[in-house]
Amino acid sequence: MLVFLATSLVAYVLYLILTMFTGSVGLWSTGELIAGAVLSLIAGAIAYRVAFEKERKGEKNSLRVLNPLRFILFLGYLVGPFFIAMARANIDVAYRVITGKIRPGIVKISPNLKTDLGITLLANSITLTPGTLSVDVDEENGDLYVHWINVKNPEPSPEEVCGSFPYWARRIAE
Amino acid sequence: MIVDPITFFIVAACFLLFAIFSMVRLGLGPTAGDRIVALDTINTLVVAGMVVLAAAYNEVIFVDIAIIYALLSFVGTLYVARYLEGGL
Amino acid sequence: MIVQAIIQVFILVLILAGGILAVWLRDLLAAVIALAGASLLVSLEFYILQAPDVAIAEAGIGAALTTAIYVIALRRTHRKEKE
Amino acid sequence: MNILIYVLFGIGLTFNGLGSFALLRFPDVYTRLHGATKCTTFGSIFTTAAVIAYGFARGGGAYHTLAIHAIIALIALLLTNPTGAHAIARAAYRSGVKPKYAVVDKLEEKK
Repeated sequence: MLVFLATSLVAYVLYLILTMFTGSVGLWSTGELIAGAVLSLIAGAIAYRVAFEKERKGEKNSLRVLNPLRFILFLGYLVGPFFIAMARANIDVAYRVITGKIRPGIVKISPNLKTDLGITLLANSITLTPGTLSVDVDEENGDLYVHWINVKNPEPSPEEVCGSFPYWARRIAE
Repeated sequence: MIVDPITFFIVAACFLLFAIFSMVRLGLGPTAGDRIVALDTINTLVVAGMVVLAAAYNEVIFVDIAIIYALLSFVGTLYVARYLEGGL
Repeated sequence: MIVQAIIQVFILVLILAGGILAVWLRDLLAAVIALAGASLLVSLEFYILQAPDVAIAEAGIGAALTTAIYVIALRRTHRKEKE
Repeated sequence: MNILIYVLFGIGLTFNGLGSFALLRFPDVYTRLHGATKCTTFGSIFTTAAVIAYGFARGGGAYHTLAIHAIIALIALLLTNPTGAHAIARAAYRSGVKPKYAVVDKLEEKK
């Protein structure tokens, strides 16, 4: 029940953002408010089974993601370390596109994350940052197989491949 | 003070020029993986071009098409990837 | 408005390239991918011609539904075209 | 404000062009994915940011709505693009494409 309400609430907030500046009740018109409530309840009834899944090892629902403190932390992560790493990644890839110097290989890292959300966040961050691309994930213990365009060390530690990202993923998602 | 709309049209024309390069890879690519990469690149370029053209025409609903297209083209990519994996 | 004419020419060249590839390729999965690209650019053409509702319908049908149906059909039959 | 918009468009077009050149230049699927995903996502962030800056600079209800919708389109692009790249890489590996010129391949040793 709580999961259903949370999903509906997220859908309603998205609807309100999309229909901003339309009317007189605050920023919205009355019809938009009512239609948005009905539609987001329907969307919540359909989608609540897949929206918040159970954790990989524990039993409780992962509703902690809705904590606003984590949202603020996530936004800070996006505009701070993530954006800097992404800019460095693009300059690096631009250099390699122009000169053509590559030394590729697939390496394995074990970040020891427990939740699905944390692994998703880390894998997406890895894909968008310097010279690395996540290829496969081991479902049992959360190991990531990473394609590295410039292999310096065949058996690296997680810090060597992706910097401070496992620390941030742990703070945001666990 | 305000940017001329012709700027947005020039940027969109550059996007389509890059899409032609990607279409060359879609035709050449030796394996199916290369072709999906090219299709994914064309998708991203067209979605970005749709957002830019919406600013050129001053219509809000054109951005909504870009959102819908970004989400739906992802479904198509996932279908082809699942087929290659041997799932589905 | 020479730039808009150039945009139209680029889109039409891309649609033509996608269609020719979809006919010419022997690997049927590659033909499906080329067809998805062509329908994507048809949707962009509707968009340029100021018909947003048709563009949304074409996006839904061309990108997701047609690709899904063709891929499921490929799953049931053969991937390579017979000579 | 004009100059800011022109600079954002310039950076975005440069990276998008590099992304599509990487598609033609690199030797195999994985390195092509590197170039295509990173460069086009980064370039699209900049061109969308130029549209957002344009919307907020013009002011008024319609242009604010344009900017907000552009932000949502950017979020959708940021979420779907790396996930799609990951799916393509995994599918390519499982369908039997080996990385060319690879110095080390841990995934091969696992199986």
